[in-house]
Amino acid sequence: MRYVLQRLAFYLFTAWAAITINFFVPRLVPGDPVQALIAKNQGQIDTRSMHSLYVLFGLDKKQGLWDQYTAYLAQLSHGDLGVSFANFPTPVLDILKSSLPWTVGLAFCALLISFTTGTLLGVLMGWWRGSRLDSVLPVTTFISSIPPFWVGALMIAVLVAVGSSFPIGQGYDPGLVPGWDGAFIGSVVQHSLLPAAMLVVTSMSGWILSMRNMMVTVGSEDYITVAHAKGLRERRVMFSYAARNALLPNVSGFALAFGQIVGATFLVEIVFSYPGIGYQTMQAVGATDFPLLQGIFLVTTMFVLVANLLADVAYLFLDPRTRKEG
Amino acid sequence: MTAGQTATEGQTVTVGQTVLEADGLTKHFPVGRRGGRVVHAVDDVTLTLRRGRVTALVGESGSGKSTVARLLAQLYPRTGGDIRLHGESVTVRRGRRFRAYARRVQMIFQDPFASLNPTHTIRYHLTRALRIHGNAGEGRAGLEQALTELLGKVSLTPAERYLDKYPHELSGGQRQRVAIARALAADPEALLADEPVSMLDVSIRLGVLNLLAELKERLHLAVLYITHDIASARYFADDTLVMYAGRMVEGGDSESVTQHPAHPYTRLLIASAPDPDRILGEVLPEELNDEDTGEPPSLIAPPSGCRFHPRCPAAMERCHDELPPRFDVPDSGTGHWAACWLYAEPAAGKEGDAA
Amino acid sequence: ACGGSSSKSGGSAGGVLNIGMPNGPQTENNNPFLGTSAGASLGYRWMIYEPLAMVNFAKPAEQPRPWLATKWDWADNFKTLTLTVRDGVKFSDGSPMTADDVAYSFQLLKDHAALNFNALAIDSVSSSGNQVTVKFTTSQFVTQQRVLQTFVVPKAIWSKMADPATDAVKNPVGTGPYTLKSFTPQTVTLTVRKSGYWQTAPQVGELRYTSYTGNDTQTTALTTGACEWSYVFIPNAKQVFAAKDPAHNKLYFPPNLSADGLWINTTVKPFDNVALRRAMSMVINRQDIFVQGESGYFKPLVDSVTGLPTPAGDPFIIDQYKGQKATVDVAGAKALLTQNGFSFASDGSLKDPSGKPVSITLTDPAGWSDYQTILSIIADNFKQIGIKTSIDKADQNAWFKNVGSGNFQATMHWSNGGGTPYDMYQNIMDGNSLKPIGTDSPAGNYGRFNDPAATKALQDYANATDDATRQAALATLEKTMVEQVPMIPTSAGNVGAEYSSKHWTGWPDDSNQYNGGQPTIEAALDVVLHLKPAS
Amino acid sequence: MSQPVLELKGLCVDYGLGEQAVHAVRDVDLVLHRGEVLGLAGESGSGKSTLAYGLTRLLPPPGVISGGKVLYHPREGGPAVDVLRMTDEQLRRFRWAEASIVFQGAMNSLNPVHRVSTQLTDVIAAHDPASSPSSRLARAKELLALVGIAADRLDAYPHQLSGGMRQRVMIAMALALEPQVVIMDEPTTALDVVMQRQILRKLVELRERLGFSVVFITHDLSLLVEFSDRIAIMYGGRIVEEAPAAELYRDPLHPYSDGLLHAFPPLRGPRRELAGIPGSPPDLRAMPTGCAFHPRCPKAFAPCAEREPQLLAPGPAPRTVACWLHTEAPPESGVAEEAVTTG
Amino acid sequence: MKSFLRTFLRNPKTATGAAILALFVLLAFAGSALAPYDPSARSDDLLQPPSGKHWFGTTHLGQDLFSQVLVGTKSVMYVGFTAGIVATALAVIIGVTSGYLGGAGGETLSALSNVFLVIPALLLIIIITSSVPSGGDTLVALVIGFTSWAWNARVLRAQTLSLRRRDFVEAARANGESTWRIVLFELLPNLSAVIFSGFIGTVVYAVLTEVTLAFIGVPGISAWNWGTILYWAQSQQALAQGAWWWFVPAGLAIALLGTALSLVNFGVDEYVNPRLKNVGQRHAKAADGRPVKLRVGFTPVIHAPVAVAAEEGERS
Ligand SMILES: Nc1ncnc2c1ncn2[C@@H]1O[C@H](COP(=O)(O)OP(=O)(O)OP(=O)(O)O)[C@@H](O)[C@H]1O
Ligand SMILES: Nc1ncnc2c1ncn2[C@@H]1O[C@H](COP(=O)(O)OP(=O)(O)OP(=O)(O)O)[C@@H](O)[C@H]1O
Ligand SMILES: [Mg+2]
Ligand SMILES: [Mg+2]
Repeated sequence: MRYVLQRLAFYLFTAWAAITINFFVPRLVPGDPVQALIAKNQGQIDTRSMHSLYVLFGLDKKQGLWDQYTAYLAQLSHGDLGVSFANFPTPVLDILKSSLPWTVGLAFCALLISFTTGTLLGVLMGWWRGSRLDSVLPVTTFISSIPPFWVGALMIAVLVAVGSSFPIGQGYDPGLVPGWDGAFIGSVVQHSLLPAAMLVVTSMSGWILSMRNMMVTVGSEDYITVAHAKGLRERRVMFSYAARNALLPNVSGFALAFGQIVGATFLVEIVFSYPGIGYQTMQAVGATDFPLLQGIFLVTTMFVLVANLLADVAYLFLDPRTRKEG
Repeated sequence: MTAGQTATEGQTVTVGQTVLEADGLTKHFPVGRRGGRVVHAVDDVTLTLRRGRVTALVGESGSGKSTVARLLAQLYPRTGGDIRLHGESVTVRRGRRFRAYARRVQMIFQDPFASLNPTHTIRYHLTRALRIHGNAGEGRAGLEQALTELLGKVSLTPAERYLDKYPHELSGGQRQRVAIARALAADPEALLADEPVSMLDVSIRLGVLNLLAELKERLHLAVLYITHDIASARYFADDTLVMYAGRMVEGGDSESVTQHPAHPYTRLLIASAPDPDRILGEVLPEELNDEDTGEPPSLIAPPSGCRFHPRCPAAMERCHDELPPRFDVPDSGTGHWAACWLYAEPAAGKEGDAA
Repeated sequence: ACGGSSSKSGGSAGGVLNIGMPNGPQTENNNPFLGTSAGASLGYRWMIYEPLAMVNFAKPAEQPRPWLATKWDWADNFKTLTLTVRDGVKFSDGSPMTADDVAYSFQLLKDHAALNFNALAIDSVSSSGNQVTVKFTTSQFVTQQRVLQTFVVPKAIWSKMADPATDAVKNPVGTGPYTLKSFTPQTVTLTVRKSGYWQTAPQVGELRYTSYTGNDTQTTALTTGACEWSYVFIPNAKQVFAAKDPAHNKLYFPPNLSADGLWINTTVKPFDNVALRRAMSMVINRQDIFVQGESGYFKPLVDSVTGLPTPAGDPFIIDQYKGQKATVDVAGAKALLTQNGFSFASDGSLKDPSGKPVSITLTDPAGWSDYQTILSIIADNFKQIGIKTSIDKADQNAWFKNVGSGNFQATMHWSNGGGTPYDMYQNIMDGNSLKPIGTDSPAGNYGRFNDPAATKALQDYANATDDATRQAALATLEKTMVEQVPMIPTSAGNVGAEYSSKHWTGWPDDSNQYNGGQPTIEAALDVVLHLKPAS
Repeated sequence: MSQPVLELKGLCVDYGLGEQAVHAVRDVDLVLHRGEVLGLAGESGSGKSTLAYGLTRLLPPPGVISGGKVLYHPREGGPAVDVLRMTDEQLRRFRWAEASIVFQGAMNSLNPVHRVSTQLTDVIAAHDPASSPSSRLARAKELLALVGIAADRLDAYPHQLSGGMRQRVMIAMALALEPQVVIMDEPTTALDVVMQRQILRKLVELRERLGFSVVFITHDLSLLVEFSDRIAIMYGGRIVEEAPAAELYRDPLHPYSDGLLHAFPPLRGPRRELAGIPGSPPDLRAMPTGCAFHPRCPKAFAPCAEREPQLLAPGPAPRTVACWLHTEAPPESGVAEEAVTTG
Repeated sequence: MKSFLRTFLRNPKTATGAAILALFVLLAFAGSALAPYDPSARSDDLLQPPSGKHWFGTTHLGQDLFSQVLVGTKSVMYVGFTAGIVATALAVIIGVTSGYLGGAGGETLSALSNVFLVIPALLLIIIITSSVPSGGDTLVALVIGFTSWAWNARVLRAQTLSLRRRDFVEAARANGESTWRIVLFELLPNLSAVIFSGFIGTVVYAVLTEVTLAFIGVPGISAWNWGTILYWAQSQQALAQGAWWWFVPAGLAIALLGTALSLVNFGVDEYVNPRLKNVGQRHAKAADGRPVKLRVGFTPVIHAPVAVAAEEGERS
């Protein structure tokens, strides 16, 4: 119990620290959202409109940074993330609600696929090390050294060049109305294939490598030999004994990767014009949209923390040795 | 056989002179995260190390032997009790005073594979040890000579063959010798040897032990020899102390303790030691006739009274409640004592000699 | 290739027109007055709400056509506007539009500065019968087109809103030919009103606005035909887009009366020297900028010495400058410089009259690749007269701040535009907007140009009561532009579009410039009403 | 003598292949009889573990078995089978059901993430898939009771048990399928003497009850002498002497056995002079010619450096030794009569 | 260290990686001198495919892409290695101290690195580089360095915690070594492989980050690096125009550098964990040339086949 409380205190502290940093850092940026909005519309919005925008965003009244900070914290405590500038007057929460599912859907599926296949491949490669499977390793290493956006852009170009009708942007076909129907889901899946494939391909080698190395390490533990000596089926030795024990570092890696989802997908979302939170971040940075940026930061921070919490819990389940504290 | 009066000519040291004393030494390790619970690793340990004598400390695994050594080396702060060097109480943690203490009291670690830094050569290890304690001599040549001398002391000759090797390039016995050499570099008066041979192979073991015995003789060192191999304690130590669950339970000269163990635990220990002669038709000692000799106790909540009482075949009412003080064991003259209620009555002779 | 599941496909009466903008996911906001709304970003606000008059953006000098107002009269030196409101116009909820609604719409702008995106200086509004009178505190000569673009919203609905400035108007009701059918962050669909539109209903049955997440997806959609109408910069558009289907894929990019160009900080030595600025203007290769920087179409070439884009600006160019083009003249520039005390070192580098070498830092935000390309070209051009040039890729926000407060040497920047050259010139050289260096100058004149004659001419132009005064003022302004080079215009702003005539015809084109083509401006309504199914 | 269960014939085990190969076990002949405890001793690196792992084919790479046979005599009678020729599936069936193995560190032999019960039952499930989970659990309880551990520890994880308990769990597990052969590789070196004796007593007792044979490996000779029936001494990958425990203790023939016995200080009786064995174990990559022990042997003489002595019976007694002191001297060297001293 | 390098370069993977890396280091220093053209200079060869004149082709402004790639190496390497050094130094200082000190100080430092792990680094980098646009490559490198040390610090802390109680550290202490000497001379050498591997990892990360930042048009990065080339290619939609040569070389250069660093890292990994060494050896050849399959749990038997009949005869 003490352990749990301690973890909780740690998470609270981290959350507070992250929120504070997330509050102050965007404000270091010079300029303001009105100018950014004008810049975005290069010449389409007149300098005359500026005043109306300042009034609109409530920026005509000056407020000290500290007051803003306390106001922000107060607002947060009510679950209110404020109103986006660039999408005025839409609440940040709404924007997050509409963009988060895309990122989580895409990145989480990709992460899951890459993690499971990578880990599985790593298990197999570590177990049957030296087999032909091992030759996959240098290839995946090479691929993972390539910037993902580059692969993405090339993929798009090749597909366009060969005249494929494969969708290469957006979240779904423009004609569809989102809903839980087959056409929409099919379209969403189809649209996410490429970006997901790219995320998977470029991140898999890490999983493979760490899992393989752990398998090799665990493979020489005595209990593996004992398991063999017990005459257990090889598959059981491989999965229930070796992989089960080798999995632990990958689990914390998974949690960490889960936390970094936004950072990791953001370029992919830009290259594939995927309407997720990474894309939204880029827009928010460009528009100096503090409320939105803060909201995004908050969400990512929560992601990392929740992911870490899950990893802690998973560790408790996976490794009985950690359970003795408590 | 005991307490050899072999003071070398020209030296003023008196063999038998007290070097290091521990009085009521206690160490509790906190466990858990900030909880009030502690491991009673060492409780009320009193011992004396004398010049030119080897004192063995035996006892089962986890009974606190290493902790005693580390306390004596001032590597752990103690929870209670006192450590006296030449009669003077010392408590040092780091800095110059710690060095001054380390110059006189050196420790040899249990595991020669772990106690040498794999990234440094033997020369580095020994040079550091010499430098720290100002025994490196004058200039390069002086250092070289000091190193050669040092390796000579532990019979690693010629020195050049070993100086520039890395620990992993040496055999276990050689490594253990380097570890001893490092301790000797400080030119200490007391040597705390924590299971110096347990990791070594049978044929190498003997060499290291003989070396220790020889060093004791030659340099008049006070040696604490920690082991759980009682037979070797019988052979190399002048005195033997027995620990059980953090407490001293018996002590005296080695021959009496090993041949006429007084405390039931010591008897169990000695009876348990493998003995090839048994197959030659000897009856099993009565301590081993019980089905199960029990598990070592928890040190977080140690048994009340005598800590051995839950496993003791001779346990009495009193053992359960009262901590036994040291009692002299009657029939052997040379300071043989046991912390056992069996010896409280003057006429406890019939229990005294079971082996 | 044309996405359409439920409705009839394009190309037949009642079919679908696919419109796209590269603006990313939208949030549901149909408030026509808010520039941040989806309606503004994608342009569909013009299909739901209508203006008082229809301006031809391709030919801004033309008189606007009556729309919700049948007649308008300016009086009191353009300080009083009397509007005659069209009869028989119904909002999409069936209620009739009255003068009251028009008056209310102006009143909204007056009451809510946040909604007044054209910063109209409204003094008072009144209505009687079908007449609405709006009084202004300043002359609206130069902003008359903006005034007439004011949306008319139903008073009955809007007056009930708690705060019209932050209301997202989930169910927009306007007089326009279309109503909102569905909204998703990616796609907004509008259907034509079944009945009650005050003029002939458009033939396009459904407008489908897709907000693409970036220029490249938008471009791909255009090239594949998934999108038929858009406004996006396509590098090498002729090859990438037009050549894909030469018969139908069209680039229509008429300029408007605004100019992009190199703004020079005229207070920084040696750029306060007119001769130097003129020489710089003489070596900038506008053709290269047009071809390489603007892909040969996007921002039309400005080569009139007055900086006015043609043909939009043709009616305003004074006789003296008619047909005078800015051409590259390196020798002339060098001669001009040497005549004015500049000298060239042996390695060809330029020295100012005080003997200091001339160097310049060009700056623009890092992410703006078109401007960055242009800066590269300009840097190369300046090398020819020995100016040492470096390019600073700034952060957008920092750049904004620096430009606004005059902390720069030269930068590519746009100018305002409007129905007359006034907006552009005022933005470039109005001494009234002059702010000291270090103070933000939101209204323009980033170059800190200060010529009282020009300032006066601007005032005269805006407030004159007669055309002769205006003409004189214009001449002064153009002369200032040519002789003092407060800014070096290189390209024009545009009101263009990429479109496909495969399914729908009737688009404006270079031979029939009945309006601009951009799907997000008022002209879009005009265009949609012109469209007919391709046979 | 009773029936053999396991016969090793000329077993050779290498680490690595070709030129690089280290011959860790060379040409070992050994017979394990039904119901006996065969002790295997020798100093560190002499190949004891390699032998144990090799005969069950559990050596990790780069270990390979480069020759010989391991004949197993099934309890039902029938022809002996060569473990080295079994297919993977046969081997899998053979393991644990016929021969189980207890490794040195119980700490590392139990999978830290599985409960004791899981680890006990999965071995039953693997060999008897038809058994019901409840019967397996019942058997697991029975097994724990056998080694004196309360049934409530079934749900414990290995880290929750003390070292001695873990070791006992391993022994219980080794007996789960009532195998014919139990191989124990230094099962007690990590334990203190009290615990060690406890466990070994249990083992001896169970052996008497269940009748399996034990191969007991350690380098602690005094332990072996006390607990085993027969002892084989290994040196440099070979067996150099094999004899009933008492005889070996009383009268070691090979100088190396003699040295080993004199390296232990005895706990009781008169203090005797300890000699130890000079020198260090041979480098398996560069084995001395002839008898591998000759560079360290106090009694080495001419033929020792040249020819390798065979493991032969020096006399009528059921014991063998590989030493020129006790066997016929090779015909080409003429110092035989001098060599034969004791018998 | 000597043995480290020796083991290191004997590994073919590492040797290849080191060779490629050496080439890039050379280009970083000599790239500008070797470039045939000024990378910014325009020419009349607009958007030309690779040719003898322009090995990698030209941009929409007629700039020589080969020269851009060559000149761009310097910035990439500079940022990568500077950030690597900064992050590694921070990781070592914070990780090792927090591991060795323990107690409240150690916990605080560990909490600090956890906070840094949680902060979305890439976004932070974008914002900071945006707000100080004049910082140039050094600022970019520093910011990357300052935001990417946390993971390594955690790894080092864990390693230090396990080393701290090792006997040789205790032995050094018992011998009278001072704390700083223990940290510098006893702990650090044992952590060197982990540190080095963390360093390589950070360099890869920094290179990818810098390229990414340049690619999305974050200012303050030197005029020419591989990311800016890609930025231009992307903003001109080079691939849509068919100008693959604009896009491919820079990306390949990044991949090559990344691969080289990963290969070097393999070597370090194998050095740190000897079990990973030679694990590839699965198909070996017996003395008589027969292939032998090495497997865990099923030791191969390689003696010559003996007739079954002979075996039967030997029974009993
Ligand atoms: N740093 C520590 N923190 C908590 N408990 C400790 C610590 N060090 C030792 N202990 C506990 O103190 C007790 C005595 O340990 P110690 O190492 O002194 O035993 P030992 O007699 O040397 O055993 P062995 O023969 O196995 O070396 C054990 O129960 C051990 O778990
Ligand atoms: N993987 C390997 N590669 C090469 N040689 C090895 C390998 N594993 C073991 N050896 C060598 O094989 C020999 C026999 O080792 P083995 O483990 O069988 O000895 P042991 O008698 O069990 O020793 P101990 O008493 O220390 O357990 C040793 O000399 C060892 O160095
Ligand atoms: Mg100890
Ligand atoms: Mg072994």
